[in-house]
Amino acid sequence: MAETILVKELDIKQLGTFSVLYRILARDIKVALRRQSDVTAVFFFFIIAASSFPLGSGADPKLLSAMAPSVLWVTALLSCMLSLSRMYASDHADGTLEQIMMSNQPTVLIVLMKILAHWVLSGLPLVFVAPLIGIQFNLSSAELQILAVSLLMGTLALSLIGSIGAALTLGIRGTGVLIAILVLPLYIPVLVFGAGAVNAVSIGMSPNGALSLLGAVLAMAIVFAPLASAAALKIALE
Amino acid sequence: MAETILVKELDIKQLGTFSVLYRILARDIKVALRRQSDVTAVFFFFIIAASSFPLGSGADPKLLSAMAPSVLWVTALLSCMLSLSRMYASDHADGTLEQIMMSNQPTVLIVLMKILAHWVLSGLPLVFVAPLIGIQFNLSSAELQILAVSLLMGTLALSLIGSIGAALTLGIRGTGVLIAILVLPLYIPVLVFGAGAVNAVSIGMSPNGALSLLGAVLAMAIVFAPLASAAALKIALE
Amino acid sequence: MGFLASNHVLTADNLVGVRGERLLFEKLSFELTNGTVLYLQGANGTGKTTLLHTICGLSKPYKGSVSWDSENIDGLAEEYYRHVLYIGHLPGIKEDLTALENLQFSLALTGTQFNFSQATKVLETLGLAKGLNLPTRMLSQGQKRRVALARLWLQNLPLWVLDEPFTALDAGATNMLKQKIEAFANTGGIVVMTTHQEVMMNVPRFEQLRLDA
Amino acid sequence: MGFLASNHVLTADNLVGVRGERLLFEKLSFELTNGTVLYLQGANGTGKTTLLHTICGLSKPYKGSVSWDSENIDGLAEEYYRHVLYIGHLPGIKEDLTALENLQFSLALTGTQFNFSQATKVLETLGLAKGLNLPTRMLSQGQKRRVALARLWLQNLPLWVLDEPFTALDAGATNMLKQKIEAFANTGGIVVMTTHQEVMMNVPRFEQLRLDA
Amino acid sequence: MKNMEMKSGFNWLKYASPKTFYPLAGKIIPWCVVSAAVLILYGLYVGLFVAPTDFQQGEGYRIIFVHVPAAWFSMFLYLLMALYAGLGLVLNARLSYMMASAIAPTGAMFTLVALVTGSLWGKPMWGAWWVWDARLTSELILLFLYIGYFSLQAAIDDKNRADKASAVLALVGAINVPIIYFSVKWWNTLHQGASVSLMNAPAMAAVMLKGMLVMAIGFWLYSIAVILIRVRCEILERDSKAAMFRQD
Ligand code: HEM
Ligand SMILES: Nc1ncnc2c1ncn2[C@@H]1O[C@H](COP(=O)(O)OP(=O)(O)OP(=O)(O)O)[C@@H](O)[C@H]1O
Ligand SMILES: Nc1ncnc2c1ncn2[C@@H]1O[C@H](COP(=O)(O)OP(=O)(O)OP(=O)(O)O)[C@@H](O)[C@H]1O
Ligand SMILES: [Mg+2]
Ligand SMILES: [Mg+2]
Repeated sequence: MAETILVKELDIKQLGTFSVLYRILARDIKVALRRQSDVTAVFFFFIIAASSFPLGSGADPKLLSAMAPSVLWVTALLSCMLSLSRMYASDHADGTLEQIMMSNQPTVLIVLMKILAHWVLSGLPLVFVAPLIGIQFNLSSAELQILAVSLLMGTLALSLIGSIGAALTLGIRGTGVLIAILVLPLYIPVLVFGAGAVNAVSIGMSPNGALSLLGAVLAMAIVFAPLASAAALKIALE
Repeated sequence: MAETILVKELDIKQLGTFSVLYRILARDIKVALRRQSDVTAVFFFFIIAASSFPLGSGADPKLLSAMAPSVLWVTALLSCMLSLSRMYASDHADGTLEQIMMSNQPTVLIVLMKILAHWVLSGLPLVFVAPLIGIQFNLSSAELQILAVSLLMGTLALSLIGSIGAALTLGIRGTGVLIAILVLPLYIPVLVFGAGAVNAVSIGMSPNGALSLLGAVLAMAIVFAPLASAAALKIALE
Repeated sequence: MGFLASNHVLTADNLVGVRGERLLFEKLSFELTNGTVLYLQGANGTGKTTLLHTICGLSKPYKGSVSWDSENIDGLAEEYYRHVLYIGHLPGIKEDLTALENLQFSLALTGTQFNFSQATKVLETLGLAKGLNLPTRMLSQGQKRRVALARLWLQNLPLWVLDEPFTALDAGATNMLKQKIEAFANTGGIVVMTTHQEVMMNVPRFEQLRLDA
Repeated sequence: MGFLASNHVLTADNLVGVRGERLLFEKLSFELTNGTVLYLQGANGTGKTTLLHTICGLSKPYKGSVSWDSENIDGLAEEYYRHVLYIGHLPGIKEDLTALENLQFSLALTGTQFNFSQATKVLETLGLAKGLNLPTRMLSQGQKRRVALARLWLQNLPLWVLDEPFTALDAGATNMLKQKIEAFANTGGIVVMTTHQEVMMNVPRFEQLRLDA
Repeated sequence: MKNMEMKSGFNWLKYASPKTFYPLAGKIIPWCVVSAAVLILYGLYVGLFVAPTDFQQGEGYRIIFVHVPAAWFSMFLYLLMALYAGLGLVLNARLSYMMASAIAPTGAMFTLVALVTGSLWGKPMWGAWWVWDARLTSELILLFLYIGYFSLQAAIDDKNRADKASAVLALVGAINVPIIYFSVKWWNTLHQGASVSLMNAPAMAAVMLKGMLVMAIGFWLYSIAVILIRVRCEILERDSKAAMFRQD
């Protein structure tokens, strides 16, 4: 074989915190885009699942538009949740997680990047399709608008909170369903305020109260979820 | 170390087809019971997801009982689907699937056993809880009865059809959501007839038509799903 | 000759192996009879695993055929698998089950009755006395491999296909396995195996095949 | 002495290792300075992997402590990881990414800038010229290991912790890796490693530690 | 004996090899493109200018000339795709798989066109973009089946495996299409169909029928052209990859 390369011949530069974090975000998104199916999948799951509710309940348009806020919000929540198991599992299975925990950057920051990547890939797209599906359920344009706003804030909170569940269930078989159980109760405030905002508009009230409570939940999640996830990851590796 | 044992000293007996198939069923159930979380998980997912619909849609009892058949059936469908990725994935990851394909029994029969195990662990429990949840949604006792019957037949069909999706997506990342996309359109007839039977009772009609169509779908699934799954598994291993 | 009721032949006829769009081996033919160990050699990525999969019927060859007792294995299907014991890169054990439970299942798949006391004895011989009732996830890398390899001591099949069986084994276990393979070939078994370690086996026929270009 | 700006010491002080309810090692103390290779030996399941995890701070020791330059690694956290390169049983590569993309990410985690042409050169040296742009899932077992090991050629960290680095490598690759480890120790690096193969290394200080009872 | 028959009897198998298929397809494509363009333009002319205005629906109904043929082809192409997929599995013919995967995008495109034109038409007709009617719903699910087919193919790197796995899916989906169609119809018995009372005026119907048939044949030729072009690209791509590997 060929000659050995010595480190001293190499030109090695150090990266700053920012570049390291950027790399982590970029890699997660790249992996997902590489298999385009992953990105499109959450998206289509949302569309397909939301469309199957009318199939289960004859086609009464009044019933449909009354069901719509809860159906769309619960479906968004389930779609985000479905993709949670992907958040750390593959890094754990192939040993990358050990590398991540042994990185020279604080684990909390790295975790935050992974959460952001998850949101960009699975939460954000829903903000854009949900209104389209809303049209099928005969929602008014005011309702559609608040639906999008509440999902924008809500899905980020879902990714943050979900990350804790994903980290806690790492390395455990049948993870998908177990995460669901851990995470669904934590998701309830997000659901109540998110769907609540849309319901408020439907009955002609102001959505501002529900939205600001949703904002408060989001703020708390931003502060605590990365800490809790980092701790859970450390435990999972021991 | 110790002495080598020769095969000729051993007392080796052959097993019949039936015992082999029984072992496969027994093992899958044993693995699941060993980590109890798996069995209870589908169960709790169903309960939590079904209960979150009322949270998303203020508490109007009329709306709730009108939503109930579709919500309960769609949730049952999603719970069964969530546990699909577990069906063959762990056998694939640890090499057991190669052993299964190299068994001296026809792959179709082995696949059928694995499907049965999946149904016993994830479909069957729903038949028992769904009526309990139905009470929360104000369903009448006639509706509850048909709900249970339609779920009994329907969940078996879901496990059968789902097996095809699980086998096709084997060894692919982000499987959970991909399975969902492949399988949900195939689930639609089961959903339409299953929820249709309950809806028929709600409006005072006979559910027999829907149930017998559900039976026909089930019969087709029993014939074709194991064949398709076995073919898909073979392809996944190549 | 030995414990096998009858004589067997494994034949490869003009095999061509392709992975992705890459040609790995071409016009590969051989015939293995009772007592032969075929030792596949070759650098990483030259197609050893691919060839073993082909011999097991897990992948179809691009061209050519594999026969068992002069019948194409495609046609034989389960009939062929009544004769083959394959242990690949992956150990094929469930981490949630104990060593004994894992063996019971593996044996059932090839239709062999599980005998609790025999299996216990074999696992003890293999140095797993302490781990018998632990879920295998609590075993070390090498101990997991030993559980997978225990099948070699418990089944009576005439063809063994082994992909790097010595991986993760310490010196003691390596030695036991080597002796086991020799004993098997001496009683008429056929073995196809790969390994990156140097091996020399004391068997009726020892054939080497290099897959390097 | 060598390329390292400063001298380092890795100290283990009275380590006790317990897995499940089983005592693996006890009162283990050592001190490794620049140029030392510590070669951990022991049968399967004697605690080699457990000890390496402890040295990396991935598991906490039951008792005792590990220090780097006389500071407990618990307190150092990321500061310590700026100095350690760990390659475990699992290769730590994403099967969907190519070899180059995987390396880029691994380097970023320890804060090293990725240099495309250097990485390409190293992968070519390691015999992966053909697979540079394939997702690593299409590589053979040994080729995947090579991708993981390429980090050794691309990073400049003073402590290497290697768990069975020779697994799945063919003779050529084994040899290259051995030379690389020797070169590293000779320029002042510290290495802690395990392997079931026999090794003798030509380095300033070669220490062996058996974990057998 | 069997082999002998194969050699003498089935001449068409010659065209099942990508090598002979490639130039043949190259010759067919230009003809299809030209005649598709001519027929579609003529069909649009008939639809937009020759056909008289409908007294009930005004000009809006003219969308039918695109909508109906697109809906026909969305279903027909799915079945055709499944047929090729099945042939691929049975004969293990690479060309068959390539045909199947080349048909999918066109099929999905027609499904989308039927959905979009339908809902554009639905707004003025029913006052809503979408109603959960049997026909509409089963068309939507057909789109999902196509999407499943794409997603599976995109998710598998190994071409060989992607071909076979998605072929299995296409076949299973094909069994399911009629089931969906009838299940949704059954479920929705109360709801009235979306039929338009065009057929009471026979004179008008003849023009309509002519327009739709011309459009349909145009769509058919268009599909052939696009599918063949896609298959040719696929052949080239797989060939160049193979060549790349053979070099080193
Ligand atoms: C998104 C909405 C729509 C979808 C998905 C859709 C779908 C379809 C499909 C699949 C067919 C072919 C069915 C068959 O041949 O049996 C069809 C035919 C047809 N559609 Fe639509 N459609 C939609 C909206 C509409 C609207 C709004 C109208 C007019 C009021 C309409 C009028 C027709 C007519 C006249 C035919 C031909 C009927 C026949 O040949 O039996 N469609 N549509
Ligand atoms: N899924 C796959 N798709 C495409 N190519 C593959 C795939 N798996 C393996 N290959 C390629 O096939 C070749 C042979 O792989 P194989 O696993 O048979 O090698 P091997 O001889 O067993 O190597 P090793 O000693 O590293 O185990 C490799 O060059 C690899 O790149
Ligand atoms: N998760 C776990 N829980 C409990 N015990 C464990 C766990 N993992 C390993 N063990 C036990 O700890 C002991 C040491 O395991 P370790 O992996 O450190 O061994 P090793 O020396 O690396 O062996 P090998 O050479 O096989 O890799 C083993 O006896 C094993 O049974
Ligand atoms: Mg190999
Ligand atoms: Mg170890």
